[in-house]
Amino acid sequence: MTITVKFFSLIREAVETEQLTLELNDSSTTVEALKNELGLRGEAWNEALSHPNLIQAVNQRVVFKEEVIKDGDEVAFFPPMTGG
Amino acid sequence: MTITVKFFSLIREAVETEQLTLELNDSSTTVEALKNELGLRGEAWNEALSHPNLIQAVNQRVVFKEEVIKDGDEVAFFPPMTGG
Amino acid sequence: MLVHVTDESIDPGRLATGFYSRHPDAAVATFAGFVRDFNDDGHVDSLYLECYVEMATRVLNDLGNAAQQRFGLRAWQIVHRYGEMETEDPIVFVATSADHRGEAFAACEFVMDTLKTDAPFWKREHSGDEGQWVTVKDVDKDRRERWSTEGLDQ
Amino acid sequence: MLVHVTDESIDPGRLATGFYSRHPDAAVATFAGFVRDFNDDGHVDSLYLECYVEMATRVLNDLGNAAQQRFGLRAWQIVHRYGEMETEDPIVFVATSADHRGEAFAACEFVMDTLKTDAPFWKREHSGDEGQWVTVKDVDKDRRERWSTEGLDQ
Repeated sequence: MTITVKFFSLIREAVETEQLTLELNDSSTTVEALKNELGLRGEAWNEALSHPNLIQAVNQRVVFKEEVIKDGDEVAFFPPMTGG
Repeated sequence: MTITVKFFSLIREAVETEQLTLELNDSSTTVEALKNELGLRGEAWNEALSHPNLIQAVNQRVVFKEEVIKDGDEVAFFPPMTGG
Repeated sequence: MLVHVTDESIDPGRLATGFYSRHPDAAVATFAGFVRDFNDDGHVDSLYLECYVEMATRVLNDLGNAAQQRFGLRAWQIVHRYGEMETEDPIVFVATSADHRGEAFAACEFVMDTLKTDAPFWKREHSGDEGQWVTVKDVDKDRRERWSTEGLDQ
Repeated sequence: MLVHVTDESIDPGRLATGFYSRHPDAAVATFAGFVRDFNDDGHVDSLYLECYVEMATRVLNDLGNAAQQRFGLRAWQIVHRYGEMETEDPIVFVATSADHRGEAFAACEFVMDTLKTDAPFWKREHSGDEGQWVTVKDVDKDRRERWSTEGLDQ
């Protein structure tokens, strides 16, 4: 399956990446499994994605880390929002 | 002393008067005494000025009926406000 | 002009635009009220708003200053129409600005709740040939009362 | 256009004017936020507001609809800027209209409190050569939380 992964703010800066397109062998995974896999890319990735305040969204909705990711999904990681 | 008396809304309609200029022999009086005196002008006056919700102002400030009125003062009688 | 009481039509859009340009503060709240075309008894065609102009100006000035002090406002403005109005005509415009939105919102609501019961305006609604003075609503008394109660805690 | 998320400058005066002309309802509340020139640490020269645009649009739409349902709004609008901004530039504009002012005010404040913590925007403040991401303030968390608690009572 193919998924898009986006990073914002502090997380984007830490991993020096705005967006990734990933080809995965599995037909589905979870946000937690994706975080673990991305964490293997290096200490900066591991640290950014294991931050206790990290927020994750799938298809533009905030989800828990147990959320299942399917083909075509858009996943995003970011810190708490500070708009308005 | 000379005072001005104004009437608004329901009270103005009841006494069919917008404004009076009164020449009084006393050098001061109270709102209550003024109400009693104006009440002698007829039943419509007496009824309007004895309404329990009547509000009175002296020099554009809401006051209790014990307030003292002096020469040159502007007194007003009206029902509860309904602006905004 | 912080307070303006007028029998000419008012333009909340122009007033808001002016306030924003003079006071581009972190938090700006506004309220605009328009003549409603209904009341509890049915349809309303037009409104006559009687006003004790000199007293209204004084009360609204005192009210704006009280809001500024109580909520630490940077700026405020109160504009109130009186006289004959049609439905959808603007009646009142209030703007408040502060460093934080909580204060701007609270001050704007405080001004509206207080002027409803403390500023000398009286509404008479017309429907066809019928006209009727509006009486004070309990909800307005209650909303006014909130601010007195909260005031004791501060 | 109920929700507009844009990296071009926004004009709250024009937005308010348009909203009033489309929705001259009994009670119209607005909020406009401008870039502040200070924070807890001192002076701020400029602001970069990062945005996840597609998600922000969706979150703000859901939020406006939730406010409409919860407070019985007649109309609402939410406009949010992102990108590079100078101090005093407008960031956000929210308008809500209802039959009664309590609902209009509450909905406008609900939208602002909720978008602060739920819409995907991130502020980075710049002062001289220094830049710093803004962290979530406890007061914002608390203000957001009020609406959840109150929600249980309704």
